[in-house]
Parts: sequence; structure tokens; C-alpha cells
Amino acid sequence: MDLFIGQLFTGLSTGSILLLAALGLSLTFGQMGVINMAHGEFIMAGCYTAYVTQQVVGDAGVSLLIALPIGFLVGGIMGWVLEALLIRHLYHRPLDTLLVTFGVGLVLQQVARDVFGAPAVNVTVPEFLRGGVDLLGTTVPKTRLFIMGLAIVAVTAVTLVLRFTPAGRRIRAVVGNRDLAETAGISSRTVDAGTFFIGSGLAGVAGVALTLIGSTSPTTGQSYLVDAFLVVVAGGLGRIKGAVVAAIALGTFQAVFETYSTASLAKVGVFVVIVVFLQLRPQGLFTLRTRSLA
Amino acid sequence: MPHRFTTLPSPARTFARTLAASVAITGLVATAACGSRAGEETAAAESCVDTSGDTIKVGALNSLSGTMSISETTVRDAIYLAVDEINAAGGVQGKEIEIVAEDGASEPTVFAEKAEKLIREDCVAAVFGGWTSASRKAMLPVFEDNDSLLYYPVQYEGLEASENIFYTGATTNQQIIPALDYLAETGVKSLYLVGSDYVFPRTANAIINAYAADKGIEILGEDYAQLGSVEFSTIVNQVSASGADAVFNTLNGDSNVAFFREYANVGLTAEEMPVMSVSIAEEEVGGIGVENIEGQLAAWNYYQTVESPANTTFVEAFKAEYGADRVTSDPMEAAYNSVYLWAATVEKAESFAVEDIQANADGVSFDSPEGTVVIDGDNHHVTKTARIGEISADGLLYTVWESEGPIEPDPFLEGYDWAADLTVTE
Amino acid sequence: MLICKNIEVDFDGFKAVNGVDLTLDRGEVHFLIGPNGAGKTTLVDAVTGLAKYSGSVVKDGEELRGKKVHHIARKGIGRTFQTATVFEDLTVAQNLDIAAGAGRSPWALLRRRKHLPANVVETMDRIGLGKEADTPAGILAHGQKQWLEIGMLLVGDADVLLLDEPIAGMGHEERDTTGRLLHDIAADRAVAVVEHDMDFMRAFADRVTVLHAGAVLASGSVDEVSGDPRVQAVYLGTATDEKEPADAATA
Amino acid sequence: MRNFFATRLGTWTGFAAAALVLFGLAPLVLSGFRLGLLAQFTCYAIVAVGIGLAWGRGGMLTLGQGVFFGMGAYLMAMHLKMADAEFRNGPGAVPDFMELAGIRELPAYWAPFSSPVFTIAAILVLPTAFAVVLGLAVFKRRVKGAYFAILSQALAGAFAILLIGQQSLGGFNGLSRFRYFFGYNLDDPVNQQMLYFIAAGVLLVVVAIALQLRRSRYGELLVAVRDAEERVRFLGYDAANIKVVAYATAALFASVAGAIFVPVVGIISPASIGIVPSIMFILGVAIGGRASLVGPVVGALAVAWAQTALSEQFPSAWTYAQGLLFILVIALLPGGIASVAALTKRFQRTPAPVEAAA
Repeated sequence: MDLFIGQLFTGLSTGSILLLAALGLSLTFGQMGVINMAHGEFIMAGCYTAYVTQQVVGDAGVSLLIALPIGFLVGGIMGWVLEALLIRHLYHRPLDTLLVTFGVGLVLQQVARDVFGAPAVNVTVPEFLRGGVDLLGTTVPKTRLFIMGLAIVAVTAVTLVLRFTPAGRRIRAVVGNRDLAETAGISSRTVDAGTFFIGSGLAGVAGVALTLIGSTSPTTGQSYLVDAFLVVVAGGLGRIKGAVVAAIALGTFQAVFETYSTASLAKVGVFVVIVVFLQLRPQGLFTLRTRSLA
Repeated sequence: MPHRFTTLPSPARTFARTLAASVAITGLVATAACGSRAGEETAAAESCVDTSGDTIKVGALNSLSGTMSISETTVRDAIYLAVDEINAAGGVQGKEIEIVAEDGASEPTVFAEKAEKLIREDCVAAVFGGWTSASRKAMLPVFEDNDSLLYYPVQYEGLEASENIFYTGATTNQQIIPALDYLAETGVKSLYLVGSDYVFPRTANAIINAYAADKGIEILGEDYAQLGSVEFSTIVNQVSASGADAVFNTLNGDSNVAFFREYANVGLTAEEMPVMSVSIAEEEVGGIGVENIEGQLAAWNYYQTVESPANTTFVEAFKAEYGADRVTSDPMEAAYNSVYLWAATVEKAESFAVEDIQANADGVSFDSPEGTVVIDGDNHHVTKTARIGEISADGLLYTVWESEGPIEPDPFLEGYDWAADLTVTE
Repeated sequence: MLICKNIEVDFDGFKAVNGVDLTLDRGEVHFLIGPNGAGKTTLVDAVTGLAKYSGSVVKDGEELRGKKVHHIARKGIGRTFQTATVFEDLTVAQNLDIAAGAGRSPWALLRRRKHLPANVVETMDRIGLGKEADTPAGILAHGQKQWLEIGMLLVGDADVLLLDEPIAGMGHEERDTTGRLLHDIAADRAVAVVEHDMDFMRAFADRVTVLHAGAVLASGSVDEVSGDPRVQAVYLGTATDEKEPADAATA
Repeated sequence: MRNFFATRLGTWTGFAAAALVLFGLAPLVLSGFRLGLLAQFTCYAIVAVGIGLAWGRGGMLTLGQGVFFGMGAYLMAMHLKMADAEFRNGPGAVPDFMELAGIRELPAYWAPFSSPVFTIAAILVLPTAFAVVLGLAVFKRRVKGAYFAILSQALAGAFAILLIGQQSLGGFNGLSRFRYFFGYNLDDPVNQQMLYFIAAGVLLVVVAIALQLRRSRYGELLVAVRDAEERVRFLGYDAANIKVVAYATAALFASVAGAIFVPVVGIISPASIGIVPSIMFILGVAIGGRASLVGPVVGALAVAWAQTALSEQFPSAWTYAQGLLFILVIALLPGGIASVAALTKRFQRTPAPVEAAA
């Protein structure tokens, strides 16, 4: 029974990690159909931001809180630069963007290796996040509660921004119908740059948070990327709601499957489930309806 | 495009002819060029090692790029250190050792390819390197087919003995079995096994299971995480729920970071449920964070803190060469030893030839940082002293237990009755 | 020969087409007009299997609802798009040859073309592209692409043609040519044209159906329809000027 | 002149020249070791021809060719291990690595692979059939573009993970230590040369098949589907079937390449078929020119050669070079090297709009 509750919680927790990693992707992929393979490296940049901040500030707790906004800026600026230098020019070639950003990811990984060295570095977990909390008879690590909380905050913030700010309305207009939005006087260029900034910034935040549970090394981002993409694919293009549901569903599925089988088989199981799922709903859980031929 | 495709020649016929021609050429050339068949003797490839000059070439084959570069670059440093020291002392057979360096790129196929290049193109007398079992398995046929020598410096899962490989890291009876002995001595009655999903952990756990069955230790669970996995919630939950006396950890690389953080965070401590690790050395402790792993155990043959004159010299020389902040670890020491063992064997054989080295290897010894190591001529492994270390707050490991003298290598565990069912000896 | 009854298309609660009846007859050029958002293109989407709908579409006695896009196409229903969609990397002749070959066997497909099918050569002349056989379709003039697209339907033996703004972006002379071509091909086919251009409609329509807000507002000859006060109200702008959400995205 | 290679004489000349270089020149000027490397690169080139077909002509970015490459490789490796065990210990013997892993009984699914005929049939049929089933499942539901790319990538990841967990397939270490290839000693340099000839011959055959597909009506249809899939559908074709053929052909090529790779290199492990190796297959194709026939071959050979040559001296620089190649070639020269030749020609002739095959 303890184990069952533990696993249920694990599903939520794994789901929120997936969600943090996938939220930014969902925005950029959804808005521009751009597959940013360097998203994982933006997460890694967030991890190293947390590391560097901690080296400078010293106190683990303070540095974590400072690193979150800095990570957002670091990721955001990297994304903004990437959009301005490359992605903007590859607009009608989404598959090429995928390969180009993969190249960017390779370069960023090697940069990290040359700057910080290949071995993993340690980001100390602040005192107030160490240990666990007893919840319904199982011990739940505080770091995971923190990440779940952060995921909720991030989703709420993104939803609020999209819904209630002028910038957010522009983003939604462009996601809904790019050409129509342009005829309505919205500069989709500016909006693209903005979306990419926010989406990549979220990757940076995710990176900072993930140092609490995982390692910080040049290849850190890669371990999250494929799963994050699957979340976006299963959730449906550009739908935050879809990403949330898909992330939690996949997280829970994996955790439960893993209990009765092995972690490796769980990964394979996730893939099979998604292929079968796409048979039923080829456009993901939630779709924006357009009549576009593309 | 000025032509009209309507006037193009019949495509199907062209196609059929091209196809037929290709097949014919291939068939013709292939059959004309057939070599020896199974069971026939193949003319052994002639060694191209040049022993006439003032220098002798050896290969250093480690991953400098890819996931394994983290660990393997440290081994590379140790190899260079040993070669420099030997050269400073007059070389081998009066010849200066010259290193031909290659990158294994963390991929078994690249290891095989580069090994072949080192042997056939660079004509090296021996190769030092390799880390993962996959890389060793990939290189093994290359060294056997070309009749050349590999010195492999990492502890591994045993069950192998090639004429063309010298294994200077521990085999299972020099690391895993002593670790189990230690745990049994300290009163551990039940174990939980956690490992990465590849060959070493699976073989190690098979041995542990057999050992446990014999000694009445209960195995409460056995979990494997995908290599590189960072999601350890489920596994740690299960470990915690099992209430085992100790955990035997064969995880590899980054997974250790996630595992130990999760372990500490659910409130498990070294006092109530110690973790015995066989892949965590000085290099890894920093990345995991000392605060997450302090007090936990590791099983190796060497720690930087081993107290011996040879080790003092080794550590000082290493830090002088590569910086005071660098640490030395077991695989580095084994790699360092491997160069010295090769040199000593060459001196004894007074020859660089593979067959002479093989014939003279038995009994060659070296006063290494971990203590004296001696080559076993039968299985090409070396004697090693087993040590259990505890991770301390300064990030180093300190010996808490040590075997009574060096342990003879027994890669096929022939000396252990309980292991009889585990393996089929060749 | 094509009878649509009570077609309804529902986009998440928004009824883009709301109970439309429409009959297309052989020998007629039938214009579908109406303001943006009236549901013209959506109706075409529904008939050709792209949009889900309720109601019924019957051609030659066969119900088409629920059939896949390519099955409907093989029943002889061809369509064009607002922006001419031709295979830009292929030549005019290749475009037409593909359009002519939907029924080819796999074996025929895997072999190279020995000579162009007769109807392809014939159609190339008919659409005025006889000299452009080896020109990549991508570098054709805008109007030529539209003609090519119509030609592709002709060689594919479609006898119900649904053309979405076939003269968009054409000059006067090209429009007239297109109009005559439409009449010419309508001799033994049913042709429906979605169009905004009123002059073009007056010049070439045999029959006109006016759609508004997803429903049929009026139907009849050019004169009947232009005399209808409701139609005049719509076109004088008193009706809602709501934009069709994805009109532009159909590119 | 431009279309010389499109004529019958041109086709013959091209193939004859290629055969001369591969069968005559290469063995003369290359050492046994370098020839072995070339055989390995040739395997990559065979995969590349298939990717050129599926991606360059069909627009399907197959980020998971490692799966099919791996299938072919593992099927062949199973046969070689079986043959080896039976040669030494008689029929029904257990391959050496299984003995070490403590597997006493030969798993049932291994048994048929003692037959060379069955093995070759399996190499040709299994991956192709898998590609057909998967392709139908995906394309019929009109999953395409980025979705398809991500799915195929996830497939490669899942496949590698699945293999790592299979102890009866060597797990993480994979299968290695092959001694005989259909009865011939693999350590004999003469036989190693034979393997190279087989690889080179297969490459020519594969290029010939790709050429025929390109020049056929099917080839035109495939390009049509790539550029305007809906249009093709509205002309009465089932676009999914058209795509499946190209996808399955690419899978077949990859499988055959994998099967040759195994005796040439001497090992197959999950590390050679996961996500990253699968993307690396793409790099050569992109550089050589995805939509051209010979471009992918040249690109694959060039990238493999550059990797071997450069990574020896500058392992870190090579990673940068790889990344930058991806960025620069795809962003600035989407047609690859092949388009450079075409571009220069175009400048000499009347300027025409450049078609970028995306």
C-alpha cells in the first residue's frame, strides 16, 4: 500500500519533471512548428547557471532562488539569439530546423565540456530542501515537492500570461492562425522572438530545478529531451493543457509500469503507447482546429 | 533541361542490365578472391612492429570524446605519467617509449577500428586503454586476429581470459566477493541490488545471488536502471520499502548522482542502510556531492589515501604533473601499473615480440601504489589487494578494511564451490 | 449528378456550414458565391472528404459520406485550391501524367514512362500549355498554374469539378480564357466555381448559389439572384463582416 | 551535356567509373586496414542512399534508421554466432557469450538462425515488413513532418533500450567476436577484402535500385507527395502507400548495410544504433545533397572519413565541426554538395528559381 501511494506520487513527480522540460517546447513547437533539438542544451545551461550562481553566492538556498530567474534569462537569451540567427531564416523548413538545432546542441555540449569539464559538477541542495516529508505513510523528498510546486507555478504563470496579457493574446493569435494574425497587424516576427524567449527561458528554469535531483554535466539535457518531445507530441501542438495531461499521464504510466516490470521496458512501453495513441488521435490529445492544408 | 524525357531509352532494360552487371562483377571478384575457409589455418598477420630504432611505439586508446571521456581521460593521464617516468629512467630495453594516441569516442566500433589502426598502421608494440566491457569485447577479436597485446586497466565482470589481453584491474574475486565478505562480517543479513542495465551489473548480481544463497543472505530485490537514467524515485521507494540491511550498488556514471540524491532525500542514511558501491571512485564523489554520499562504502583495490611509499610517490608525481586539485583513482592506478608491468615483462623477455611477452609474463611483478602486483601467466590477470573504503567529508575514500595480502586472480571463480553453476569454463 | 443534402459542418460548436442543399448538373457552370465566412470552401472540403460533416452527398447514386479523400477523388470528383497547388519540382507533363495515373498498377508505376498518354498531350494543348511540357511547374506564371491544376483534373477523368477561386490573381485576358475553358469543359461535366469576382460570375455563370453564414441564401440564374433583395443586403455590407477563421491559412 | 548522365550511355559510364574506382583503384592504393575502413564507410553509404530516397525524395525525415540498420546487423550477428558455436561444439550449441551470461539453453528464437538461407531471408524481409507495418500505422493516420521525425527518433531510442535489456542478445555489450562468415575465416586478409567487394557491390546495386525508382513514374509521384501531399490525395492516390514504399525501401537498404557491417567491423552493440548514431546517418546525406542520387553516398563517405581522420588529432574540434556542419550546410546549402555543381551550371545558363527541397 505504501508502495502504491509512493508510486502514485512518483508518477506525479516524474510527470512534473517532464512537464517542466516540455513546457517551453510546447510553446515553441506549437507556435512555429519548430522542433528545437537544442532545448535540452538550454536545460543544461540552466543547470550550469545554478552551479555558477552557487559558486558565486555560496549559500545554497539563496543561490537557488536567485538562479531561477537568472536561469530564465540565460535560457531565454540563448533561445532569442538562436531564433534571430538561425530559426527565423528557416521558417518554411521545419525539418531542417530540427537538424540545425541538433547541430547547435552538439556545439553547446562541447562548449560546456570545454568550459566546465566533462565530469559532472555538484550543485548542493539547500538545507531546507533536504530530506523528506511524511505523506500518507510514505516519505516524499522535499526536492520533488519543490519541483512539483515549481511546475504548477510555471504552468499557471504561462497560462496567465497567455490569457491576460496583450503579449500573450498576440502569441495565441499567432498560434491560432499566423497569417490572419499578421493581417490583423500583429508582427509575427516579434511574437516569434518573444515566444522563443519565454519557451527557452522555461528550459533554463527547468535546468535550475533539475539540479536538485539529477546530475549536472554536459550531457544532462539529452536525457530529458526525447521524453519531453513525446509529451508534446502526445499532448497536441501548442496546447499547454495537452502538455500537462500528457506529462502526468506518461509519468504515471512509466512509474506504474516500472513497478511491475523494468525501467527499460517502461521506456519501450511508453513508445508503444504513444504510437497506439496516435492511431486514435493523430493530432494529439487536444488540437487546434484549422483548415490549413499543411 | 532541353531534352524531352519521352525520348529517353528504355529504363527497365538499362536497370536490369546495370543490376545484372553489378551482381556479376561482385560475384566474380568475390569468388576469385576467396581466402581460407573455416577450420583451415589462416596465415597469421605479420607483425610490423619496428624494433630497430631508438624508440618503441605503444598505443594509448581511450575515449576523449563522448560520454565515457569523463572517466577515460583520467586514465590517459596516468598512462602518460607512467611512460614519462619510464622514459626518464632510461626507457625500455634502452628505447624511448613513444605514445601513439587515439580517441575511442565512447563507441565500441570506434575502439575496434582504432585498435586495428594502431596495430596495423602504426605498428605499436602494445596498446593501453579501454574502459567499458563493450569496448574491450569489441577490441578483443582485433587483438587476437592480429596477435597483438592490449593492457586493460579497469575492474570488470570477469569470465574472460584472452592470450592477447592483460587485465590489470580487479576481476570479481578481487572486488565483489571481498565486498560481500565485508558486509557479511559486519552482520548484513539482507541485500537490495541496484545496478545499471548492462553486463557488469548483471554478472555481478548473478555472483552476489549465488554467494547470498550459499551464505544465507536474503536478496530482497534486484533493479536495473537504464544507463544514464536520472529517474530513481521508483527504485529508491522500493529499496526503502524493502527494509534491507544494505544496498549493493553497481550503477554507473551520472545515474549515481540521481540515485544518491534521491536516497538521501527520502531519509535513508549510511548508518541504517549502507550502500556498497563498486563504480564510485574519487572522481565521481565531487559530482554526486559529498553531503549526499558521506559515510557510504566503496570496494576497490586502491584509494588515493592508501598509505605506502609507492603511493606517496605516485600521488605527488601525478599532482605535480596535472595539478594539485586532481585526485587519483583505482582505474588510473591500474593503468599506471599496466605500463610498468609491460615494461618489466619486456625487460625480462628482452624482447618486444608478443609471443616472448606472453611466455615471460608469469610472475612479473611491480611494487605499485596499491602494493605489489604480480602477473598470473595462466589467465593474464594480476594479484590485487581488496580494500573497502568509506567516503569521508573531504571527498576522499579511506580504507576501513583490507584483505590479508594480495588476492590471486580467479576470473572464472573456479576456486569457489558456490559459483560452480554460474559459469561454464572454456 | 452530384446531390448534396442538408450538409452540416461543425467546428467545435461553430457551424461553418449549416444545412446546405446543393445540386450540380452536367453541362452547367455553377457559381458558389458569398461573403467571407459564408462556408463556401468548407462546403467543398466536406464534399471532397477533407472536413467531417453530417448530411449526405450522392454522386451517380452512390453515397460519398465517410469515404476517404482519395476514394472520393477516384469517384470522379476533383477540386482545386485557392492557391494553385501543383508539383513545383516536376514539369508540366509530369504533373499531368501523375494526375492521369491514379489507376495505374504498381508495376506500371515502377517503370519509366515510355511516352506520354494521349489524353495528357491533348489536355496540354487544351489548357494552353502545349509548349511548356518540359517546364517545371514551379516557374509557370500564376495563371498557367491555375490552368495546369484544372488540366490535372481533366486528365484524371473527373466529371465533377470543384474549383476554388480559379481566376484569383489573373489579368483580364486570362480571365476570359479561363471562363471559356470552363464552359468548354462543362459540356460533359458538372463544374462548380467558388468565386468572389462578380463580373466574372455574371459573364460565365449558368447558375448561381449564394451562401451566407453557412446556409443557402438564394439560388438560380444570374438575373434571379442579383435581383434578390436579401443578396443585395449581404453584398452591400449590412451583413456581419466576420472573417472566415482559416481562410488565409488555406494557402 | 548536362543530361549526359541521364542517357543510357551516361548511366553505363557512371556505373563503370564507379565500379572501376571501387573494385580496381581502391584495393590497389589502400592498405588492408584502410580498405576495411572503406568497407565500413560503404555500409554507411548504403544507409545514406535509402535516407536520400525517403527524406530527399519523399520528405520523410527518418531519424530512426539505426533501428533497421540494427535489425539487419543483429540478424546477421546471430547467424555468425550460431555458426561459430556449431562449428566448435556441434549442432544446438550455445554461443560463447551466452555461456558467460549463464544461459545454458539456446533460446528458441535463435535456433532458425543457424540456417544461412533463413538468415538472409530474415535480413531482407523482417525490417522491411516492420517498416511497412509501422509506416502504414503512421502514414495512414497522416502523421507526418515533425511528428514523424520525433516518433522515428523515439523509436530508435526505445529500440536501443530494448536491446540493452536483452541478455540473450548480448545486452549492452552487443554481439562480437565473429570468426567465420558463411564458412570463411574472418581473420584472413583475403576474406576481409572479399567483404569489401561485397559491400562495394551492394552499394552499386542499391544505387541502381534507387536510380530506377527515381526515374520511374513512382519517383515522380514520390516527389509530388513530398511537395504537396494533399494534392496527390485529391488526385485519387493513397499517399500513405506511396510513402510506405520509400520508407520500407530505405529500411531494407539500412538492414542490408547493417548485415554487411557486422562481419566488416566485428561488433554490433546498442551504441551503434541509438538516437545519436541515427542522426549521424543524416549528416552525410545532408552534406552530400539529400535529393540527389550520388550526393548521399559521397556525403556519407566524406563524413565518415573526416571523422576518422580529424578525431584522431582533434577529438574536441571534431565535435564542433560536426555541429557546425549541421548548422552551416543545412541552413546555407540545403541541397548539399550536389547543389553546388547544379548552381554553378545554373549561373552559366538562364537563371531560374532555385527549388529548395525541404
